Amino acid sequence: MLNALGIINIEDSTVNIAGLQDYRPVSAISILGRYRVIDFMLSNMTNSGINDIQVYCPKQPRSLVEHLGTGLHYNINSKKGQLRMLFNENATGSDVYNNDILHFINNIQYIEENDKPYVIIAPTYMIYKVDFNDVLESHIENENDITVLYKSVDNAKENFIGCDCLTLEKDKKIISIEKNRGKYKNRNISLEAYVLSRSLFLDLIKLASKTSSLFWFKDILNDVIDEYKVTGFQVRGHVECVNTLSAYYKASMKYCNREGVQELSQPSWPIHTMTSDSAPTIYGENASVKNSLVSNGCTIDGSIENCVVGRNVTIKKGAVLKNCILLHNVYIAEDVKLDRVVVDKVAIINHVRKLEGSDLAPIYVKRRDRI
Amino acid sequence: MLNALGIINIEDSTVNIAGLQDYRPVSAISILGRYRVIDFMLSNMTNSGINDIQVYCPKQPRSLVEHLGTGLHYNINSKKGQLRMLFNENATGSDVYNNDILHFINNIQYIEENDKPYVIIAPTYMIYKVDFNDVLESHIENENDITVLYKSVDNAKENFIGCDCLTLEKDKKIISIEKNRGKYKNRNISLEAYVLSRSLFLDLIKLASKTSSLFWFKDILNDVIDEYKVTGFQVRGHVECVNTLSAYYKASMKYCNREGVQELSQPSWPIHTMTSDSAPTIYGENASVKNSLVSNGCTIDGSIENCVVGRNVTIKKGAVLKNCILLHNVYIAEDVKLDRVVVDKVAIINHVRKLEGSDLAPIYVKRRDRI
Amino acid sequence: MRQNNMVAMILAGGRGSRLFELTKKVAKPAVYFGGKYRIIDFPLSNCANSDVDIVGVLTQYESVLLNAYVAKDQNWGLDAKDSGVYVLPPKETDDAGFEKYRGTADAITQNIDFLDTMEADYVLVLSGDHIYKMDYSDMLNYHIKKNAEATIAVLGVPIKEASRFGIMNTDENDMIIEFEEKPANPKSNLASMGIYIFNYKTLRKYLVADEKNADSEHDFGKDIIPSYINDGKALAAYRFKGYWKDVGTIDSLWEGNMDILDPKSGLDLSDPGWKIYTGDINSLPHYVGEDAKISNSYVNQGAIVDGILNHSVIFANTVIDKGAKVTDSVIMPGAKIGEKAVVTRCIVADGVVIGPGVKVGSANSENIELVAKNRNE
Amino acid sequence: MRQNNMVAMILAGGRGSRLFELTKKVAKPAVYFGGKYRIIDFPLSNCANSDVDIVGVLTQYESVLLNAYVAKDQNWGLDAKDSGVYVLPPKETDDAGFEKYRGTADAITQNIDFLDTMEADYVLVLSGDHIYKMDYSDMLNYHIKKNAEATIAVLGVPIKEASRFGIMNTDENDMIIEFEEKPANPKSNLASMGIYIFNYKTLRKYLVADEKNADSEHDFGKDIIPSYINDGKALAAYRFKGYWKDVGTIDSLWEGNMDILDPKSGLDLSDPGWKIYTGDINSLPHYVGEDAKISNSYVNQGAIVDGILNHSVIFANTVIDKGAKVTDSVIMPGAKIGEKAVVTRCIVADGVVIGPGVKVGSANSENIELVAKNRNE
Repeated sequence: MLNALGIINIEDSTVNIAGLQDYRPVSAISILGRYRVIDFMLSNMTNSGINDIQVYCPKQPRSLVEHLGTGLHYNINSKKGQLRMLFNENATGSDVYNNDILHFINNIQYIEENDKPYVIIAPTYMIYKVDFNDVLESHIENENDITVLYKSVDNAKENFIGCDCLTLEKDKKIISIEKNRGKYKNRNISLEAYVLSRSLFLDLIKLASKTSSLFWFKDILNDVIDEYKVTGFQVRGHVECVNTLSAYYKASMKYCNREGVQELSQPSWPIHTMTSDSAPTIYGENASVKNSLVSNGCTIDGSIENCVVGRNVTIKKGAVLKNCILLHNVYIAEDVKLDRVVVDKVAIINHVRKLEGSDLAPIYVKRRDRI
Repeated sequence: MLNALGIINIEDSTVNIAGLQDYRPVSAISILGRYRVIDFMLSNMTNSGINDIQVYCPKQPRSLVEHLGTGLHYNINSKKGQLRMLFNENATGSDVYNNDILHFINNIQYIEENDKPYVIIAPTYMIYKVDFNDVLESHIENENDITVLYKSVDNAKENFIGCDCLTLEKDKKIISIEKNRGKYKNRNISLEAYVLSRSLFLDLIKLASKTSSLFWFKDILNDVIDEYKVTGFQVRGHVECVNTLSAYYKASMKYCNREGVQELSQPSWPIHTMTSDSAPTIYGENASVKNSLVSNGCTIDGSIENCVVGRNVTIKKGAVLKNCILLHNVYIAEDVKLDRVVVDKVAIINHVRKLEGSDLAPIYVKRRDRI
Repeated sequence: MRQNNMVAMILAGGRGSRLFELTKKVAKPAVYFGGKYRIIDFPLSNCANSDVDIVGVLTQYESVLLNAYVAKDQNWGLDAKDSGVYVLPPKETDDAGFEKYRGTADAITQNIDFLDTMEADYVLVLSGDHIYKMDYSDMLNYHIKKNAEATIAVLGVPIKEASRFGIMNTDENDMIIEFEEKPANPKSNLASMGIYIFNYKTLRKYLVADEKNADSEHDFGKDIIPSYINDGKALAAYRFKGYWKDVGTIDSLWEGNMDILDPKSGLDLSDPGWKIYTGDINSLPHYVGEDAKISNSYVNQGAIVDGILNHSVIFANTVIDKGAKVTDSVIMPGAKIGEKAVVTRCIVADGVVIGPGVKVGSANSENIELVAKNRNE
Repeated sequence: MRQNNMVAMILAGGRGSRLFELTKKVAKPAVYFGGKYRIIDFPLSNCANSDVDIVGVLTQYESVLLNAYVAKDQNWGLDAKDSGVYVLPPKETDDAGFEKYRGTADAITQNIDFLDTMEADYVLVLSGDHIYKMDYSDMLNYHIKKNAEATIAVLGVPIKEASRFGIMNTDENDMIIEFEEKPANPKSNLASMGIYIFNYKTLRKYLVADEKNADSEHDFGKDIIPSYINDGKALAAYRFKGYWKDVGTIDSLWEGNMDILDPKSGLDLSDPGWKIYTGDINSLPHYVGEDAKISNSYVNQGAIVDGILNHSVIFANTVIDKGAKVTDSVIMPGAKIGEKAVVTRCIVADGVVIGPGVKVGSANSENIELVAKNRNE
């Protein structure tokens, strides 16, 4: 057991997955056919042995409540451990005030009463693999006050826009934090994941709340950066930031190939999720499939290429789909042609014969739409 | 399996359990030491074989989400069955609009997509035992459009204030519904629990929503009472209505005796709840206990009489409690004297030496208070 | 608390010797079926879907894996408070020796304690090795309506094949008047499916008596049912219509898998109202590569398909490499078919590796080939 | 996925014959303890609290109830995806006969398949009949730090009692150099608690060798540990401090229960950080009537107490009627003590009814009386 409280944080308004986010929080968005965005960070936590996790829920919690259940499928012991969902029960009417600090303050007793010495906080929209045992070990060894996970990237002009980036000294002490506005290629992107003692965490959220009712945790961190030993911890391997529809689209496509599949299929680091008990997928006489990830329960008799297909999708004969992401229970009628389209769940594409988006602006078809 | 969708409804503003209700919905209020109010209606449903249940959640859902989990402890099959929590995700700012109809409309797809022919709707704040198999059988045999559960009572002057009462014809057809304002002793109190076909239910909530945005389901029922065959079904046995603090207090006391305990301890009709795995209660040298219900995990060295004691309560030597209800984790220091007091969870009574309420106005001590 | 407490007892002790190497490591009920499942998922899912919440699984032969598998009762949603899947091995009792189950009836007799503990009103006896979907709650309602002491599910078989089965001869009310095991001249075409509902109270008496009967083989078909008939107990036949298959041989196991690909077979695993549940695995959706061609096939999550599939059933975590050609075959979990290998009319057992270019099976074979060992040439 | 996968194996086959009638119907590990629990809840809860997620329970004797009880792994929170409590009865294998466990080591040997399937790195061997709270993850960390092949938990006992135990003689680093079973002249006071951690890879080799050794009793203490010592394998002693009790006799079972009432005993079941979990029951809080007097007692939910309790432990669903007097006693689930009955220094077994006015036990008895049958006079 890792002796830390895991906290799954909400994200701020820099994250805006147009369309998909209208119906559920980012954490509950379907990704790669059978996962939700939150599965990656939750699996990081439970695979690291964290057994006590608080998930802060934004509005529209239904899908998240159902997906998480009591956490058995993430390997959380149902007696000794706890996957606790915390709501912003005294939310204010104006969304601008509903920041992470207000969520924490509204639930502070559950943080105060916890008995773990450390907290590990992370949002869900950054997708990567990390063993928090390594992070906590380094945090303790270096005698950090706060450890900030980051990733050095060379594509910050087009990606990670709006994310925090870190200026590091040689010993990885963080001396300043600024927003990535896409000016430079090379950046140390903050993953907004932090390790610190529970007592310092409590101090900081109280301080943030006193300082400004618009402050997020990352704002108070920036404020106190000179007062504490705040150090970066670089994550190995590949980081995807799912903060816009096109970033979501690109991230999905990145894993849609044999290397991507193998990267996520390591038996030593499973990605846990809630199963839907769908039967295997049936391919008909006329199916033609290339370079695609296909979930269970589908009936495919059309042609797909470079697609990520959710469960229980039907693709009829003559349909031709390229570079598409279909969420579950989508129905594509005969002879429909789609390219670079993201189709939300339970949508039916029947009468529209052709849709074509672009990598930067994939077309989004709404949940339960009939077009 | 009973072929009906169970719906646990929210209650309107006639229900106001002063104090307790500030911190959680009525359904999540502790009662009789180890239960929550919702346990009684949920147990009615699952003991009747209903395996598919929607719980409509008011604001502040945390405690309810934790208490219900995925429903395993209510005997809901976790694959074939479902205990689904539905939130008023597009609630309006003004509470007056957040009626049950708006909840249903905001989640109408989950009612529409259900495959059960009937719905059984009930609120939680009426506590009684009913086998819904009997109700559904009578509903079908009598060819009712809507069956309304009720109870003939002779104490409606002091109890059930604000509840609906029914005027029945001989064949139990309901010809009118009015509010109980405490004018008459004898009344047929509506338990606000209804059986009807799912399609009629859908029609009625759509009609209600069109008719007035302030309508509750019971309002539309009153509107259409002449158009449908609406029939009463009388519940046998004892009904408690927990709609005020004093009604909550009285209901608790009603069960705090050997007959009350035996009434609720029938092996054929268990009341299911979430266990907290507390150890048995330990009584010290100086304990004196009379006519009380005592939950597990307590340490009792004082004197209690006619009390309902939640789990993990500590009562020190010399304390004297009469006619009190203590929620869990309450601490009563030495020599404190209490009479007719309801103490909310985690409160500590230390410095106040004496509190005395009355049956009609028991004193309420706030959650986490230190007095 | 249910009024009609029916406890299911699945006889899962079969050695399944006609499945050869597939049952070397696991008991027959744990053998894989249908791209995703194990055979025992069918009776277990039927129980879950029929609201039969308490299931005993009677095992004996080489059953570590089977025991561990069925113990995860949440796989079938049977983990609610008063539900459960219980592994019931033959037991040592206080006064008797330690012995294995001597027959189907003895298996239940040895677990009378269990049925008493679970307060059974009815006992549903099932076999662990048949593929079918049946609502046992319908059968129970029928049993109650018929006022029967026991009800036996029967299937109409072609009369010329009837002499291969246990045949129930019934009166005009479908009450059983005679039972004939593999009759030379069958009088009826109603074959017993080995699915029984008994009133437990009466059954208990018969089992206790049967245990003491030295001449008994302790078998339901041979001993208990004939005793009921002799004693004039009301025995109802419950006619089942729908897909049912005993997958006890390599050929019939293959046929069952192929039936999924045939919409006319009546075996539909995708009905959302009657799901077949199984153990969850951690794997991505299946990945279909650049060079794949798939038609008429059934593919589970976690597979990587870069070859050519035709009329085949592919389980999880398999790899069908580039240029490999899999036709009319069943590829069980974790098997790998190398580049340009050709697999025709085979069942490739779990974990087996077929090397690049290797050919197994033949389009004209009389029987299906079971490939249970790696093949490098 | 855990890096250090430690699988617990609880030896729960004990016949517990010195508990007499209490073990007529249930195996010793299923015997009630502490107002709410069964003995086996202690090792199972220790596992859950120590993050040991996979537990095999090795049963053999009259175990229907024990098997059904431990199968509900959610009782201990061990129902997460990769967790589980697995009932492991003696098994029939493909080539060997059907035999019961011959010794503690044989019990593990017969389940090598299970340990292989669960991919154990470490095996934690536990006994199913001791009352204690221990963090096995601390013991594992110690084992790893000591670089040991096996680690044995030991308890300091008064040296004059040491000859009743298996004694570990250690060097200055607490590495075990000698093991003596019940030595006449003990050299140390470190008694084995029967709790072992083994590196599975090495243990597997020793078990396979031991199985073939005709002279072996297939016992950890008598055979496996001495072999390890002979071969110079690193064996560490892990000193345990805290409450520990073998409750193998009626007197010691009673003492264990009474220890809960004594704050000085060190047995605290109310620590929220280390709960003992057990099967949930449907019952109200306990009800204390108008005429009750309770002091120095431990009372579980579902009890109805209208009599006088003094220094006693009362389980669920018991009734202590008006005027009844229960002193220095343990009243197990469902037992009823009639009006004005007097119960002194007794264990009243579950479901037993003591009639009105009946007196059982005595304040001056040498031994605790076990009341296992109804008493009407």
